[in-house]
Amino acid sequence: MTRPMRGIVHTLRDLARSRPAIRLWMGVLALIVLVALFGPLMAPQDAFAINPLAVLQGPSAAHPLGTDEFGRDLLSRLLIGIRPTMLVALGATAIAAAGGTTLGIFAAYGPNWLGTTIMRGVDVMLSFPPILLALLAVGFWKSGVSSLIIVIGILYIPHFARVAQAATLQVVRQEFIEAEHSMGAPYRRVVATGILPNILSPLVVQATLTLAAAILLESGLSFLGLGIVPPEPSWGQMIGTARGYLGQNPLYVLWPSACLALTVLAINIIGDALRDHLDPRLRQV
Amino acid sequence: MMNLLSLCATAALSALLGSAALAEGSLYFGLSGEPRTLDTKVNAGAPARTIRLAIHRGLLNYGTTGELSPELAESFEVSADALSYTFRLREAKFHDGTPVTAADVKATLDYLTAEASTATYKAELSVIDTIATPDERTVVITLKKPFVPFPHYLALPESAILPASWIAANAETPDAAPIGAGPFRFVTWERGREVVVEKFDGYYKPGKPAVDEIHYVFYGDENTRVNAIRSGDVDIIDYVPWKDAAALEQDPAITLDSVGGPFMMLQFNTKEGPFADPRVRQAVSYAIERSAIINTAFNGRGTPLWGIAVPEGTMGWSEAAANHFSHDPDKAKALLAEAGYPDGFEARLLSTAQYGFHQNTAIAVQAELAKIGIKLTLDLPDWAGRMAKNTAGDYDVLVAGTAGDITDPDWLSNFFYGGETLVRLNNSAWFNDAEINALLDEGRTTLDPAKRAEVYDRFVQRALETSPFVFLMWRDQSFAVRDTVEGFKNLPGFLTFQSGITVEDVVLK
Amino acid sequence: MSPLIALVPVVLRRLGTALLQLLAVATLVFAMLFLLPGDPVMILLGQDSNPTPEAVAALREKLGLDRPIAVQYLDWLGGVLRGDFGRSLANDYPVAQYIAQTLPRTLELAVAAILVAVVIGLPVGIAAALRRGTLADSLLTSATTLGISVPVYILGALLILIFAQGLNWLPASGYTDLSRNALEHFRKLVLPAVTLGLGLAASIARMTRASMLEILGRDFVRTLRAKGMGETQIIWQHVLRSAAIPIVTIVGLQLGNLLGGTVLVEALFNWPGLATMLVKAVGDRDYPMVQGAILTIAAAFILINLAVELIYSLLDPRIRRRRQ
Amino acid sequence: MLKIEGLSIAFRTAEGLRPAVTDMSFEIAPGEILGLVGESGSGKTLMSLAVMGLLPPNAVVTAGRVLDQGTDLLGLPPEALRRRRGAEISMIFQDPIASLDPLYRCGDQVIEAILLHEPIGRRAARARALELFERVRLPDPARAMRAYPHELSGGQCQRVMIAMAIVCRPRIIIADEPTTALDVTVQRQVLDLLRELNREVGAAILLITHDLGVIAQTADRVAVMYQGRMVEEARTADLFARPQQPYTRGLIGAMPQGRQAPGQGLTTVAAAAAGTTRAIALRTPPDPSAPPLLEIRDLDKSYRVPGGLVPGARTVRAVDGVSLSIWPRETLGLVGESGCGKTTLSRLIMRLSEPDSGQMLFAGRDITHLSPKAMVPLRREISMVFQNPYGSLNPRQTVEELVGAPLIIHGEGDAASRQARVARLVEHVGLPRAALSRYPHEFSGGQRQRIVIARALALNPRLVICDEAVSALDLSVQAQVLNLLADLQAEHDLAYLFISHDLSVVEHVSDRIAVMQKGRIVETGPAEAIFAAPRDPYTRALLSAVPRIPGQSARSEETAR
Repeated sequence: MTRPMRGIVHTLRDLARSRPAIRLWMGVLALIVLVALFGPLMAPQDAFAINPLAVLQGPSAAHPLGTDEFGRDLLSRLLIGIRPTMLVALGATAIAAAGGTTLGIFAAYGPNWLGTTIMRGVDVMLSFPPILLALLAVGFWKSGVSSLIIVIGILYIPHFARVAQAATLQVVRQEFIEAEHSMGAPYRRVVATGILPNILSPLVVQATLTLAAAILLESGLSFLGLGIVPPEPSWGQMIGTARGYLGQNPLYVLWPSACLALTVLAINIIGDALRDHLDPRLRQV
Repeated sequence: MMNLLSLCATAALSALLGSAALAEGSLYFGLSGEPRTLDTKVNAGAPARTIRLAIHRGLLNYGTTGELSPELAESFEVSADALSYTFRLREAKFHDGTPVTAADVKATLDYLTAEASTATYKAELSVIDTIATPDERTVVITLKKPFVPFPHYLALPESAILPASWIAANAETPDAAPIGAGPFRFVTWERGREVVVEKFDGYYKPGKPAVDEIHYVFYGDENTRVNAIRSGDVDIIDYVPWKDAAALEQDPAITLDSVGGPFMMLQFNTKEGPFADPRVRQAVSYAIERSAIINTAFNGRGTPLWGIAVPEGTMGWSEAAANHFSHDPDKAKALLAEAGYPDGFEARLLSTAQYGFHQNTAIAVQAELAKIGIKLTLDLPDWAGRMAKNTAGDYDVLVAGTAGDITDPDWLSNFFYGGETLVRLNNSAWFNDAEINALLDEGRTTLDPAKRAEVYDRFVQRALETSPFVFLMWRDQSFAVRDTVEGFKNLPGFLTFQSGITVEDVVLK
Repeated sequence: MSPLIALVPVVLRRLGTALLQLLAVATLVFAMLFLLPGDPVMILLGQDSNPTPEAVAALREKLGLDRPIAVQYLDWLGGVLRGDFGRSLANDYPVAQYIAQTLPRTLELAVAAILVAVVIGLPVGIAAALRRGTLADSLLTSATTLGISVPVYILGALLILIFAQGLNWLPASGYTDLSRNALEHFRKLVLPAVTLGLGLAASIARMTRASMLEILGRDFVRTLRAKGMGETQIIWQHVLRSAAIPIVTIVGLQLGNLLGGTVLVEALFNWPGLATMLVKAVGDRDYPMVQGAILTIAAAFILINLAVELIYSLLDPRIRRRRQ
Repeated sequence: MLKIEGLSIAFRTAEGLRPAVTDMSFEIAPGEILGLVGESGSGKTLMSLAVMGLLPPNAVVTAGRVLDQGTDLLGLPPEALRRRRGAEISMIFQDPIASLDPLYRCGDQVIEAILLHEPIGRRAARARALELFERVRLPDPARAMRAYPHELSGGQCQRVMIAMAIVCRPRIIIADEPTTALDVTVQRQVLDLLRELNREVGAAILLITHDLGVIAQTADRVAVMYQGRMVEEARTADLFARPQQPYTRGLIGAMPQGRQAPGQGLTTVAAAAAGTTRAIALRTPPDPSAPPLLEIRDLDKSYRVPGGLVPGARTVRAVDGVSLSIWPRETLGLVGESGCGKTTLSRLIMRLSEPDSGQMLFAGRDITHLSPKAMVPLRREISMVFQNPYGSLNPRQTVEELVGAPLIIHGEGDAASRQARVARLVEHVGLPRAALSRYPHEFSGGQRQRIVIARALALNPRLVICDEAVSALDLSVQAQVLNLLADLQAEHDLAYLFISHDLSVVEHVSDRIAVMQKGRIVETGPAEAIFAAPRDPYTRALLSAVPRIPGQSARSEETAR
């Protein structure tokens, strides 16, 4: 796996070199990741300390971004709230990528009947609206980071499976796969060295899309009260709650919304650039 | 493309016209949810009651003052032994034009108490022994044993009188189009959207109702509900979210009608874990600063409760009992230590993510109890999930918010009467205290008000000792009413959920 | 042979597959529902009282919930095959009727949203593609990226704040029957449709741009230029027609996704559609309602996808031939 | 008529202008066909696009003029230039199917071209288009009018393109590799058509190609381009008879002409520049009395082709009763046009797909139904060189990994010995040692094919199947690879199954030749015999279609000198 990782790092470096504007967004994303890693250390105050005497205040010296309905410090909650969001997004994307890629490769490289079965199953899963499936699934599991990761991860498996299947079909048609077979290479080797590294770029692009979608889905579920269990904050949940306090403290909804939109924006922009970068047709024109 | 253009044109035109009322004489009532059913015998929640109180009337109901008011019964008499009740019916008509007769009353009560009945108040009404109908307008009900709160149970919306013919036709299909003797006639129930009722000209109160029709529109989301009244989509909303109360108060076109009535409390699993010990439950009561909940989950709109949720001025209330507890973390810690938990413990707190105030109460309680070392993890399923766990006793602590059903102190039975079965919504799981059960039984059957008051004083003392609940606060319960509406009234105390009856007085300006 | 007639066997075969898919969906939903904690009976029996265990048992028997799950499933499936979706556990109302009332509203919202999306997204995408690499392109592209990055509920809340409460131009929420008051009906449709449509417009614009660029790079465009055709005619007569194929696909897919994807917007605007009904039914553990609703959504999704494929093959003569 | 003066074109890059065409000058007279020949990347297509005013946005003309009857086309406003395109200058492209709009009927596309430039009614335009379709000899012109491009063959599409190009009687026609995507017999027809029309219409044709044979057969004069510059211009016959420049000489020498003489390789550009010839190793000739290495008996393979929307699939017999034998150290050439079943046959031999019936014996052993596992050891004996050196190398692996792959798969030796062997192999095929750690995209096509050959030789096979192994390479590179293959055959006693559609190449390398048509072998025999006296009519048609360059003897004289 070190080679694909190195490949990704190289690609990102090339990308940053060829498009200066992307560097800015990579910086934004790096900052967000940094906050996700060290947010709890950066939080100026206890994000869970309730202060009934200072609820829904605007920005002040004590609370640079103001307070929420429990009088908790919004800045601290914002800094902490990114972590479950990112954990869910990354975890779900990892599950979706692993599961979907495996299924997709089997569907395209395995026997015909298996491919048909897998792709029909994928169609079935796609015909469920994701948020409703999540609604049901989160309902019978305990809500929380781990179940969200699993549920959202499973939800996006079909998307990855489709991408992986299409990409694998293209790769399998190429002569170097034929060459491997003609040398007597076992399937294991063909998948590991022939297929996987060569379908990586569409998968990376799909991963950025899934990452963004998972963040939005997590926030949507949290918005419906099915996401992260309070008092643990997450951005989506903060937005959902803050929507009710638009009248009392308009900035309350602004901070998490802006942060969320910025994160998704950064991921989407980098994803777009990656796609352009990895797709030689688009690079030429 | 054309569609969008016409949309834009529509929007622009409407902007010019402003949002005028849709039809003269129509009242739009925004409800906090869609009733699952309009079946009269089941208490299906506040929205269902609100609609049913427009369609149905009982022998008695709670009137605008909060007192029992004679409705289909002009008057009633109680025999000296309190076993026989004689009701005198007034001249009233059902919506199908037939008169309300003694036979209808008998049929209704038989229907509610039938063996297979799923009526919510079947147990209470089953105290009825016989029903006699000496003439068309007279009903004599004999009880098996004295039951002082009996008229109160008859006054509940669930005891509304139905036509005998309707019962004969629809006993098995209670969701059939309802027919009652109330001020409004049922028109349609468009699922997912609204129930429409229209003025019933044959209503027995002269000059009422003054409104041609009422649309009960369902707004499950509280923010949407508030938006609806602020933008004039509806005229009244129930269950005003506490966080929006202040803003609605400031709105010149809207009046906020608030009463203190329902209360918030914690229920406990009294069989397993630390909370089986009354001292731990008392420690919880001492540990929670009530204002922390009121100010955060209810935006300051409530009154602290430091004893048992007995309303002031009713039996069982006393200054001392009402201030039995106080915010005293040291005492709470001492009690914990006494119970064998000097360093606190971990437990589960069940609430629901579906209703903001339930969830926020849980968050505040969690924060408060953390201060004495009780670490609670929140369990926040949806309402149905919470109900299932509640009735299965699958919790350590549970946030509950409710009100008594009737204004008679017997409402306490519903909460404190113990038993071995678990299908109990409002009781702390497995709580069963013989002394409390005996006192509740005594209270029901004691005729003399002075003696009865004494019984309830003793009950309150015992309840404080055993503390199966920790009462947190009286919460304000509000309706928001646009100024075009006159005559709607939020009934005081527990009756706030029956305020829907006052739509018969509503006049639109 | 007319292409439409030639498609009949394909459609029939696809419909057969669709039925199998629906069966899988139904089974999956049924299994998930019974794993969901919560008991419909407890909810049915009322709010503020303590039902007796006998009453609980009686109601359970009456609703048939005491039977083995497999029996309940087969029973339900048999009903569905006969076109009977069963009745709501809560109030005995026919599920099919519920769906008949709510589905058109969701469809209306979805179609209106798509219209908004196409009307905004298509010109933006074309404009961006034709100005590739210019400042206008990067501005438009950034705007579309922003469009898909903002959660729909933030957008919706913002629109309510501005247009309903601030300017008081449009109602914040609700639904009025077309027959009762057409003007009011459309006034109430505007905000939810725009809220949903803006996000979609962003993805349609991106798709249009990418598709246009792809086609512009094809060999035949060079031929058209060599023929002496002007750029405008090349774009409108040839490039757009080729680019339309993937765009039609994405619009169709979005319509399919929208049927279940309106949940948040329906909640936000109190739009009494299928999604609202479904969420409520889940809350009430009203099993027949949930199954009916999800089955309907899945069926609509599959049908729309099928329709998209057919349109696709009608648009593209190559696929008409190539597909099995 | 058309006069190019000092034309220079450059690409705009981040590092500044990178010249692609430098100081090109030539002219074409009406009725004349000027062949512009050059290898890939020589700038010939860019030049033609400049004439049409269709340069890609990142290319600019840095100097020069393009004069059409005295008007500098480069200076015309876009609208004026547009009006000339199609009417006065038209163009024919390489890939005819991709060059037509897939969504419009062929007839409509031609009608559209007429209506763009002439004020006549649609009905008249339709009549004219139909007439043209007849003139370019499309079979069933009425059907072709209604057909979508994908419903016609490549050759038919090219006729449509030609019809479209001549429809407004242009004075100049630019044909950019018009026959490269076509089979040789079709190529012949298209070229004949071009010539014929040229005579009728009297246009000046600029014929751009990499194929010297096509030039020789069609052009009146030839201009040779190399690295963006024009190296030589002459009348066609003169050029082939007396090439002046070393590059031209190398190019002509690199063309396979007739049988390979023992020990004598093809001339390469480098060799021509150095004035030397390239010798190849002498090999031990095959022994026809020995048992054959590979023997194929009555092999059948058919597969189902989906029949479009119409229900029911067609069955295509891709390999139909094929019998062949290959002896050790022998080269068997398998020749046939695209879709004749050559590749299916090679896949069957490699056991990459299963035959329906028949038998295959390798070194006397029946391998027809060996299990994949039992087949593994045999894969050391047979290896394969593929057509597309871009596609047959995994782009994510280094040369060391690529060439070492067979060793790893067959568990040959330890890491150190493998490394040493890979290094030797790489050197053996003429690549520098430094190549080991690089990735395929860092190499040119010819170098990549060397990597493929190194990989094929890694396990010392006895039989190498070369499936269109040199078809994708430029002429000069093709010569190098053919020379390399010959060297390796001598050194390792290899037998080759050499599959190609290019008759000159097959003739050059093969001892014996099998001609395949529609899944069947129509003729087999020694190479000389087949080329001297083809018996089968298909073989004859094939041979007559091959473009020959005049003065074949000139080449031999040149190299012999």
